[in-house]
Amino acid sequence: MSAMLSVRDVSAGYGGRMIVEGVSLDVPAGQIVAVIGHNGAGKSTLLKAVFNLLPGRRGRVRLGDTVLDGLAPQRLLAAGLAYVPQERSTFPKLTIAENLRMGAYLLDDAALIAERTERVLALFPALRARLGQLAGTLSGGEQRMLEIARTLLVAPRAVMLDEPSIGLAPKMVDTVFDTARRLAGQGVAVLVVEQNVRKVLAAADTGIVMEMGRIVLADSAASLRSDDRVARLYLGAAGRAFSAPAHP
Amino acid sequence: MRAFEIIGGLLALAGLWALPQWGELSPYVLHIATLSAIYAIPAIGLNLMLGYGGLVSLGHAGFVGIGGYAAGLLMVDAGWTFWAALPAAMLASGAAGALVGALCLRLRTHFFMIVTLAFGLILHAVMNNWEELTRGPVGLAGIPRPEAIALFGAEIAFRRLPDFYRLTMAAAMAALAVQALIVRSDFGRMLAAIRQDEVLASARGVPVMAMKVAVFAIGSAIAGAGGAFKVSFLRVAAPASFDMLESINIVLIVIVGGAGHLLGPVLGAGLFVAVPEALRVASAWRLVVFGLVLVLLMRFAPQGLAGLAADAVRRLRGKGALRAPGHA
Amino acid sequence: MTKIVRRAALSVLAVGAALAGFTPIAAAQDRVTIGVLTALSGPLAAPGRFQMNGINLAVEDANAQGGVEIGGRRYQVEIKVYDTRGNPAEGASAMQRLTTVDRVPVVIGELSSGVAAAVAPIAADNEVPFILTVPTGPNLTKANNRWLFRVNAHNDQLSQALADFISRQGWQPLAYIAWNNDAGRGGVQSMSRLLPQGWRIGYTGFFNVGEVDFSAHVTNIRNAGARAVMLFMDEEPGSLAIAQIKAAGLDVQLIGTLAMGSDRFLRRLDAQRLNGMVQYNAFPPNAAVPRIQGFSQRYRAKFNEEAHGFAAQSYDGLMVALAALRAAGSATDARRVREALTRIDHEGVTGRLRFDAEGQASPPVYVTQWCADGRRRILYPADVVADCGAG
Amino acid sequence: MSDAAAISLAVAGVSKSFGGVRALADVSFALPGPGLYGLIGPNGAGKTTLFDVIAGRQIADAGRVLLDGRPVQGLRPHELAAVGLARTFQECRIFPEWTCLENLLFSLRPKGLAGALGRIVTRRATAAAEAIRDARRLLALATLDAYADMPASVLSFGQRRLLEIVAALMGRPRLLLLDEPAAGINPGLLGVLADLIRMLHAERGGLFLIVEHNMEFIMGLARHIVVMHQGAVLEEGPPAAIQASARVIEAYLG
Amino acid sequence: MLLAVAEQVLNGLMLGSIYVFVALGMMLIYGVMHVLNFAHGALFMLGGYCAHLVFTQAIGNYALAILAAIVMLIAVGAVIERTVFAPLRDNLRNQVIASLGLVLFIENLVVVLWGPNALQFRIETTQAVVSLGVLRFRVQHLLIIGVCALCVTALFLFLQRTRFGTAIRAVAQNPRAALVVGIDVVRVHRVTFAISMALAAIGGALLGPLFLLFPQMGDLPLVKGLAGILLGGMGSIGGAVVGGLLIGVIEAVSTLVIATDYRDAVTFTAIVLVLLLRPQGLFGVRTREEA
Repeated sequence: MSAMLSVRDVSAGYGGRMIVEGVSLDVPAGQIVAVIGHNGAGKSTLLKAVFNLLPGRRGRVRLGDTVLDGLAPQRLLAAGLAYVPQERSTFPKLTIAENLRMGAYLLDDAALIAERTERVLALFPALRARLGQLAGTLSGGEQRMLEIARTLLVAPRAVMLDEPSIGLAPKMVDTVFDTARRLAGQGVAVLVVEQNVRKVLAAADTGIVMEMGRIVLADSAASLRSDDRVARLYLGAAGRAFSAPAHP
Repeated sequence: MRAFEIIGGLLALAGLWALPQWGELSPYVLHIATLSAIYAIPAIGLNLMLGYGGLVSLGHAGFVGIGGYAAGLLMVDAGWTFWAALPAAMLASGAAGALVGALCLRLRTHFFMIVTLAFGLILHAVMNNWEELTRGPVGLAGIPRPEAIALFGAEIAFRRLPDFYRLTMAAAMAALAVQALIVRSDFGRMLAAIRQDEVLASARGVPVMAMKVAVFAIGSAIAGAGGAFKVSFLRVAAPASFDMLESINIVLIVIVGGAGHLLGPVLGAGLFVAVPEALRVASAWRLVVFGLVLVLLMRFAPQGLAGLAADAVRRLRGKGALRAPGHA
Repeated sequence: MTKIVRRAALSVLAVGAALAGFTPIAAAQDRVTIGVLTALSGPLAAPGRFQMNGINLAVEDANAQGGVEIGGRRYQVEIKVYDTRGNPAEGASAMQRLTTVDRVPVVIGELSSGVAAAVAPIAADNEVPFILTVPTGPNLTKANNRWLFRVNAHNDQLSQALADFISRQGWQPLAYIAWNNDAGRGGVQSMSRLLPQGWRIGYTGFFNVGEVDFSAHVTNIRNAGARAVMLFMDEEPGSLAIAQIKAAGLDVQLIGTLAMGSDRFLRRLDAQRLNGMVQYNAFPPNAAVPRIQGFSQRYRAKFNEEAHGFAAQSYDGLMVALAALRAAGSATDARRVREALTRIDHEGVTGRLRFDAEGQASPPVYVTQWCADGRRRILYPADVVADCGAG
Repeated sequence: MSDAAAISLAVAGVSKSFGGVRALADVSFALPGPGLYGLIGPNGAGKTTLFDVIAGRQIADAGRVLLDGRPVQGLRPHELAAVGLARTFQECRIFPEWTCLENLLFSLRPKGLAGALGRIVTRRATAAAEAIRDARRLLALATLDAYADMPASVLSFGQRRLLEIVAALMGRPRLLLLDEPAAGINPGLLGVLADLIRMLHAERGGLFLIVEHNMEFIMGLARHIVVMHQGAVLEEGPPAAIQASARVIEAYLG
Repeated sequence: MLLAVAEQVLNGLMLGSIYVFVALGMMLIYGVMHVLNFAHGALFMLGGYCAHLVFTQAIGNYALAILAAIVMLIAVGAVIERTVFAPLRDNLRNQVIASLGLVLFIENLVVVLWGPNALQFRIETTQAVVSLGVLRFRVQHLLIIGVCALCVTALFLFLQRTRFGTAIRAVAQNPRAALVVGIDVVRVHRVTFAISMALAAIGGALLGPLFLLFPQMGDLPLVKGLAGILLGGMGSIGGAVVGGLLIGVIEAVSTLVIATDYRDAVTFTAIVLVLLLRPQGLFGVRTREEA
């Protein structure tokens, strides 16, 4: 299986404390890979490490044939790797149009931008009607849409989503995962970190379980859904199931 | 370790007390030490507000000035003794602090900063312009040093520098002790709660506004005491002693010394008075160098001198467990 | 590691060497050091520059004549200059250092009356005489401080002649624009006290040091219908104030102080704008008096500008100090220097200087007026009245 | 402080706007006695705003909040805390510089300015041994016992959330407002969290009102649920009824 | 009286324009980098001195001298940004103290290099007096107001209409998100600092010829500019402009009725009152909680 996004032996942490240790994974084009795990298992840190936001990261990251190690975020984006962080990343006092324009910040070709914006708006019709509105007036779910839509303007080859469903009402959560599916449908490699295990495993092709900064289990999403351990640990079955504290 | 600190503290105290007796020590050194103590007192007041309460006031010198003028006028015009004028000065500054605090504490950080700066400017304008009361820019001259007192049969004449030095040193120590007591009291814990998270503190039942006004008043009262000592030391209360630059200097002392550290204001005041004095030989370059020293200090000792000292102590004791939380 | 240590050591040495460069290297010959307080920084640094010019010139003159002879030995004269920044506490520390570390026998200088009030008691504590050369607050020498002397005239002395002049001319209503500091407020107080009872004052406006826009005052003066405007400030804001008054087309008599003394001032303005302005002065640089002419020439030769009153006063301050040292016969005994000062009778460039019981000298005060060609005439006192070019 | 066994909360006609946007429009409901209550609704339905109004952080434009039948709208947060209200925050707030134990014990400090000024230079003798025992037990229940003496800043988000909840409970509140306690908590821990809340409620009594997005969690926990939609109450009732309500499904569950 | 008011309003607009130059520069840096730069007044002063240096020593053309001053100040600003402010990012308190250290450094360095006495910066062409009815103003007055309007318009268009300008606003609102969409945040910071320095240079070079150049000439505009920012509501360009102008006008007009020695006190009392009634400033919106 040829991977679009390939992560090898990545380790990272804050201030000398390792939170992710020696993680390797592959995301093929057109597929969704979901990373699940407890709080503090290092899922979000993994995405930040891949996107080169943490100093002192070790390991190698490749996108297609491009080696991404040591590139600044804007170079990563130019190479085709997009990242939607967990916390809000819209610009609340810019209009939606301006937010989209910022999504295409790295592009210079006006015609190309116009064409891609058109495509994106076709995909997210709800945004078209409100182009002149400030992004801050959108609901949380709509802002999440805008964030994802925005990344499409650079025509990424891979997208990383960090907890896209956090703080969203159930109805919106489904919409977000539908969007992720549509992304994959366009041939994009999608790496998603998520708390909502049930929903994300329903949408993903592959699931990866992280604990204490390492991968402990990787399998197809379908088989993980029926895995006892996963059910017990993450799908809300009863029992005192705390893993050891994340980082003492 | 506690015992080590206490013994060290006592030794330092004894050393400071005996300073005037050390051989042919120049009065200049005593003068500088006295001035440092006089700067340390309002800085301690501001440290309570800024370091422990998170209130960055840029008008502190105004409250030092209220105390200074209150004490000076009571002594010169009403013939009070220093000992009676001192508490009156603290009362005046404290009341003014409570009033100003109640007015401007509703404002958020930067707005609060600028509004306190505005109050500092207004107070300075009043000191400078209300000539009938304050004697205007030339200042209120003829303020006496504290009256001599008899202690165990020996007369302590504060007129003389060594005794005045001991008095201000004792006053600074007293302010330091009050600061330590407040910081460690229940009041101090509530203050610490406010500094960490105002919203949460309020939800936990801390009357945030009232606490802030209280700490503003206390900080101002301590500043007022500093003012009384300052005018008695200089024997003149002039508006130039309480201008905006002076307010900024006190903030500088607190932060350079290490805001939120008990000893920060003392270290800061020492540095602030001593470095420019040491640089007198540099003549016109003096303040150029001093400015550079400040920039470098902030760049390489962001926690201030007290933070630097704490780090050094921790390193000496070996591995430093956890970093002192907070105070960023 | 060693590299870092070496680099650190080198930089310490470099800084040390740099600092050492500022302190005079001790030489074989005997030296007497006079303490000087002035403002090298802060808002008073500009007048401080004139003060230092006068003092430096005095040192140069004294040493050119082989130094000063004290008790049968010749001493080279040196000065130790400390900055007070216009801050009372700074001044107090500087005075403490001069008198107890540097152990100078006499201190001269200072600009601000507020600083002087904090500094003078320290001179008294340490029993070192202190000679003021610029501050004009009348109360300074009335504080019963035996160690304080002043060579320059204070506000009441300065204002006396001009007040007479103004009242004779009938210039009322009179307006003031003054610095909101000791010089400005003190000047207004003295002048108002010395003008005849009930003299109409149309407007009094104070401005803070550093302010440069006088339009508000100009508007108010026009509204008050003032016939004359008196400016208590030094030449820098003064030039702006006059320019703004003239630009607004106000037809008023301008009245100034000695702080607006030199042709630096004139260079900022067209002579036309100054035409007719009267001012009190301690040192009319072009007067046909030998001591004045001599000083003016030496000053111009060294600094390439017209001599400033502050410079002349400060020159005299240092010369008076030297005369006292000479008379005391000691380069170290400050008590004897003080004694000598009380009896001093010095012919200075600003006039004959003797101190009264309060330590105040009474140098002559002049009233001068600017002519259309940018020169000055002397209107007062009667014995030196002179026409354009000799003021 | 009156008894936790007899507490009631009622909201009557509360409205609140921010710059023309109507966040709450005439919200009314009554929670008649102690128990576990849920408050759900889509994003932007006004749940947190309502919490802020009840807890005194926001002042309603109109309407009343009744605690034990007494109006308390307009009281400030610390005054409400004094009558037995505690809350947690959606964004999770703790005192990061203090240890977990100190975070809990702070809930017991003397409050009010008079009390504070009275203790301006004194420290209450170390907290009663009983209180410390209670605090340690709560920490153990929240699986935070290992962190009792560490600064709270070292905790992960989920752990902070647990700390926040037990710290709020430490003061034995009569009315506890929990804002999304399950957000950011591992699904695997949700059962434990629900047990913890249920147990502490059984032990200490009082009225717990819980804002939550996680349906499974809240349906299993609360005995009565209020559903908000677009700033108003859409439906009210026991979980089963809510799950069956067509209006709720239409507006929310989808 | 009406005449006097008109005169003072125009005067206030001129003074206010100077404050706007300072306020805008400080606001941009604060909004984008969260740096409260108290050295801005000293840099403003340095701009005036640089223009004077070039004008008297090199070219003698006012416009070119201003351009040269802009270039010089941008260079100085780049050094300061890289050595002081960038390393102290996210530490507002230390930045403030460091910037106060810079004030001492710059002002006293100017005293050492140029001397403490004021310099005259005379541009003959702008000394001319124009009459507006009975009122007379110097060309320089009108030049200041005009250039200020020009700069504000240009800045506004740049921020609203260009990609980089939008990126600057984006960084101000959400720097982490800016990183994610590929904006070079460091570059945005540097460009913002450069714009701010250019505004300071223009302001200093414009004020110099009207009055005098002296080492403390930036102190008052700094305080007033800061007040203007707050009056307008921190974080809004329009607010900084209106706030700065308003301060100028308030202080000029107030002198007609209140003694001038309380001029600054009056201005600041007005600000205190406004802030007490409207704590977020005239145009501010309450958004993020500031730590």
